[in-house]
Amino acid sequence: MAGVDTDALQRWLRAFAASVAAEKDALTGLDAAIGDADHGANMDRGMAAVVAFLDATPPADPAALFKQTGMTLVKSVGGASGPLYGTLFLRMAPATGGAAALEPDVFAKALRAGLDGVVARGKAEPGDKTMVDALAPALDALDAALAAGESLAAALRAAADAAERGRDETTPMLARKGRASYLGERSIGHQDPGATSAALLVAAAASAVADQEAA
Amino acid sequence: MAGVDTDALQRWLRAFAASVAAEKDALTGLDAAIGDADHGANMDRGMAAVVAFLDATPPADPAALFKQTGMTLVKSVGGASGPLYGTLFLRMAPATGGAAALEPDVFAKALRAGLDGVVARGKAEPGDKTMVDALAPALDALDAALAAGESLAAALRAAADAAERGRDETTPMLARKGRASYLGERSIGHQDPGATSAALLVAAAASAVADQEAA
Amino acid sequence: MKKLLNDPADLVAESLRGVERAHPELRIDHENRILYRADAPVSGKVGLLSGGGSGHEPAHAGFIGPGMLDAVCAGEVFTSPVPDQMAEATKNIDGGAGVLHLVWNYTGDVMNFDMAAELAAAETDTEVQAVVMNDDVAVEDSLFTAGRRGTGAAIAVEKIVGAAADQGRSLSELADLARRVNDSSRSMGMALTSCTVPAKGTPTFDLPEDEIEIGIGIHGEPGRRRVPLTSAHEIAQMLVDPILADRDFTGGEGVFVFVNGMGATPQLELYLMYNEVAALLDKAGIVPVRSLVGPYVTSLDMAGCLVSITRLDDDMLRLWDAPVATAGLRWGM
Amino acid sequence: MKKLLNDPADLVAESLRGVERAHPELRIDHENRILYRADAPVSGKVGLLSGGGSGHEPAHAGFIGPGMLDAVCAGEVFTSPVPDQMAEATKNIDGGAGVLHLVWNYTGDVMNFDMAAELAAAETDTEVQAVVMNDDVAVEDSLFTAGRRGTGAAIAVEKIVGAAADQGRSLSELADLARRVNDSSRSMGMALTSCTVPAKGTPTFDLPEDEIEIGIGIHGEPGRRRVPLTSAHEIAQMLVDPILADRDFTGGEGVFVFVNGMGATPQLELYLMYNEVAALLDKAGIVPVRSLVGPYVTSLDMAGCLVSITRLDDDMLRLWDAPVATAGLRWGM
Ligand SMILES: Nc1ncnc2c1ncn2[C@@H]1O[C@H](COP(=O)(O)OP(=O)(O)O)[C@@H](O)[C@H]1O
Ligand SMILES: Nc1ncnc2c1ncn2[C@@H]1O[C@H](COP(=O)(O)OP(=O)(O)O)[C@@H](O)[C@H]1O
Ligand SMILES: [Mg+2]
Ligand SMILES: [Mg+2]
Ligand SMILES: [Mg+2]
Ligand SMILES: [Mg+2]
Repeated sequence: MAGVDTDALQRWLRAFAASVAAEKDALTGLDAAIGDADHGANMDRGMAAVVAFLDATPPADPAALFKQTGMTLVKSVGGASGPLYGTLFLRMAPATGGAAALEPDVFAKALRAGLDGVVARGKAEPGDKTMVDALAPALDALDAALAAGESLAAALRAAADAAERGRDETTPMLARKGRASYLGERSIGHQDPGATSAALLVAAAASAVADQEAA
Repeated sequence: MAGVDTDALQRWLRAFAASVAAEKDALTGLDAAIGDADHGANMDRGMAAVVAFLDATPPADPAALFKQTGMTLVKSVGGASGPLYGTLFLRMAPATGGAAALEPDVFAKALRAGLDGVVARGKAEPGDKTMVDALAPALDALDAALAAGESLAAALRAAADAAERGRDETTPMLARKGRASYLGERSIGHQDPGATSAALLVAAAASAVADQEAA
Repeated sequence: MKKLLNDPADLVAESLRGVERAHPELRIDHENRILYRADAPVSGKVGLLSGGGSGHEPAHAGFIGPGMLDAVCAGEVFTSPVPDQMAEATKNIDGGAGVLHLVWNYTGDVMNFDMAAELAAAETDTEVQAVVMNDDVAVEDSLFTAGRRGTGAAIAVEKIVGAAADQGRSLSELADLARRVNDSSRSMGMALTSCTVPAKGTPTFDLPEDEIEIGIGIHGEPGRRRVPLTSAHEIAQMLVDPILADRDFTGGEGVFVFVNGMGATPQLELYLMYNEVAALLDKAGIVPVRSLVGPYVTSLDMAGCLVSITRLDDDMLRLWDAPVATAGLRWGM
Repeated sequence: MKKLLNDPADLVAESLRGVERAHPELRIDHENRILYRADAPVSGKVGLLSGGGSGHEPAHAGFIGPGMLDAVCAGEVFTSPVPDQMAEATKNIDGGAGVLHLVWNYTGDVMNFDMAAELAAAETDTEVQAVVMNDDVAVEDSLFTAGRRGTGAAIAVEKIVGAAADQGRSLSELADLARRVNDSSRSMGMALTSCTVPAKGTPTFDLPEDEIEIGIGIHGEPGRRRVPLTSAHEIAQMLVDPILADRDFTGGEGVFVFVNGMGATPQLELYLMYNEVAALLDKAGIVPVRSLVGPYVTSLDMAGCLVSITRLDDDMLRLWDAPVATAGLRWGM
């Protein structure tokens, strides 16, 4: 394949927007248990805004797409997830090196830069019961699969699986960051909403790239 | 018999207090449907205060007993029922003519003076769905039975029956006085709380005098 | 019943203790349940007395102070206070210019205030006048009933007459002004939920999730009719239409618009209602010049709102703007 | 869900329209959801900016005006506003003496305000400082978490710093004062019921009729623990004890005591709670000298209360008493 191009990235974001819309109530429900019952509404508002700008002014290259997505999320989401998801995409932009299509390792490095941004902004460590617990294992799996010579599609599939495992593993965790941390012990036994949306993000990437390869 | 003496009147008031206490929630429940859910609490507070003064300073004669009862009700009940029941007793006092024991016709006249006071204070007419709809037929029945030569006990029994019928007849009425009148047509189909407590008052009189005659 | 209380029987007494601790500018006679501004009687000024059942906070105690009331009598929850309280308060706020009773129109309140005036006349030489406030258009056939309820208009009446009393106006001038403000006011309320009277412990009425009551009063009583739950936009119409049908509100200096929360409705929703109400007034050529949005005359924990509109002449407008310093309304001092 | 609204998605926008109609003394940028005092920027004065999610009314818009804030940014219900709003507001309230961000300590609010400060630094030469308010003692292990929540203390901080800003104090003096008032404040809240976020449409958590939540925040989140429903007397202890255990409140000029209603709890109950709280402070030798009782920092339609205590030094006390003219707090002007 010729790398992940702007079209594939658009498909990624649209697929993510669609799954967030479909899972909106479920995400809010998870947030009701250990937060303030708005994560679904927040992510849906943000991704609807992203889809709107994709429709209106299709970005020229991956860097523009990431930057515009990040800015849109920062501007429209608010709460904790807005700056975090926003930073993720904002940090991916410079990591593309201006390429029109991202080679697998460039895509993986861009994602890694995004995750680093999330950690720099939110100071969460793995095990704190946040979106990082889905994102970090996903990117580790992605790197490992690519290093082992797998295709990007296969590697993203592995990443999506790892994200889902990471998401599931948030359930027994005691929250140490974000709103859920206020609950102390009572945060145990609930799946983290942000890890859940993050797993949807990685799954959407896997399906968008699989589509591109199939095409 | 030697007329209704202060002891018998005390028994009347204590019996009324006891039935109000027993029916407190029921009276409040009736008031919840077409009023503000306080008639039971109001009457219970008032009659508890009456019993307290009876215990503390037993009145010397019927006039003192009526006056003190009226003043206590006015002071402790509030709402619509306080001034109305208070006025009822306050107006009975002068009608006793200072007698130590009330002959049946004097007792009946005192009650009639009380009812006139209620009407003067509250301007309710029969059919307005108020306590008057229990009291007025009761006093008519009392007068008629005494005129027909019946004993006071029998006449009060007839009065109590008439009060209960009057009370029941408030159910289909459209309220034109008091809080229930705000409901318009929606007041229809509910028994009036004040007519219900008034029926208890007359029933208590019948039982107190029956006790006296039996004794 | 989930409430912050100890024994329901002590609710009013304990709450008054809290008012006393929080408001050193008030003086409270706990035995008689009378709240006074600490410097009452104000010499030369007409004393203003109101009061009513508890459960409407900040009404009534929240409106005592310079520029508003001199005292209020507190009854049990939803139960008018008694004549002895009112007579005692009347005596203690008479600064030599007489006392005006501002009475919310409920059978109990009116009868108890009447008896208080009789008592005061018998016991003192205080000159007493009374004005009954009856602004609620929900009561349609008011001639054949206990009459229209006193609801939101009391805020305008008590504020405006309070300011006029501060100016040294006479008892009959104030009574006249009170009647004019009351006559210039109309109100209509609705409930999303019933309230729970603490002594009863369960909601006064059952209201399904998809129905609301239109034409309620302030004592948790059901309204004139039950309708399906609908949008704020339509609810505003159900409240504003009967108000506008009942009186002309155009002209003068414009109107005072009061969107009152019944106790459990958040300010966020009340401002949204205000937007709807003001838009309807705009359409009718009526000009809101002053407003109040919030829980001022409540019905315990009832959710819902009451819309009250007062047409202001220039005297009333100036008096509304005059300084006031009470727990519930304060500006200019 | 029974609420006064049209489409839940429009709730905040429509409510802001109502605020605009009711408060001509405010200027509202609806596109950016920023509320300003109409005369902002005030030349030579440090601009004070706060804000946060909606659903806490009268916080935050109710505290804009002379003697308090210059602007607030409004987010969606329970969702922090975004950096663009904050940066835009910062620019527009800079009267030449810089801008102080008063940030309620929530991950989202802190991150968004951080990004706003970065944006403002990049785009303008406005000097910006930020103080994070974190008074909630319910969060015990604050070092290993998002830290203590900002709850009731904001009222004291915003009022006191607002008055100091009016006096012309410098940005760093004000930041320092804000930190000191925050450090002098502790809070603890409880819920009788959950609230219902309009976009969700059902209560955030289920709470049986006989249980309450202790240690809640202001976003409808469950508390630290669930206990059986008990008396106001015992609830007051559960709130006051951890506050007093966390800080010394004796000495100084005494304390400001704030009994805040969460939205659906009647004033009658709040004053009863105030009585309980003040009695506990008496016993601990702590002297309440100022108080506030009512719904000021709400959580939509949640029933419950939050107790907040601030130890005042003489500077703070004087500043608390200074004139303020906002929709939510007003005296002296
Ligand atoms: N410091 C943090 N670092 C990383 N992720 C975080 C952090 N704080 C919160 N989150 C994530 O954000 C999610 C909550 O997002 P959302 O509900 O939209 O915002 P808010 O908590 O402001 O209401 C959490 O489930 C968690 O995964
Ligand atoms: N004008 C009136 N005349 C006679 N009785 C009345 C009048 N108004 C109300 N009542 C009676 O009072 C009863 C209500 O009493 P209560 O609930 O104690 O007072 P309130 O209506 O002030 O809450 C009604 O059921 C009715 O019987
Ligand atoms: Mg959330
Ligand atoms: Mg009643
Ligand atoms: Mg009553
Ligand atoms: Mg949130």
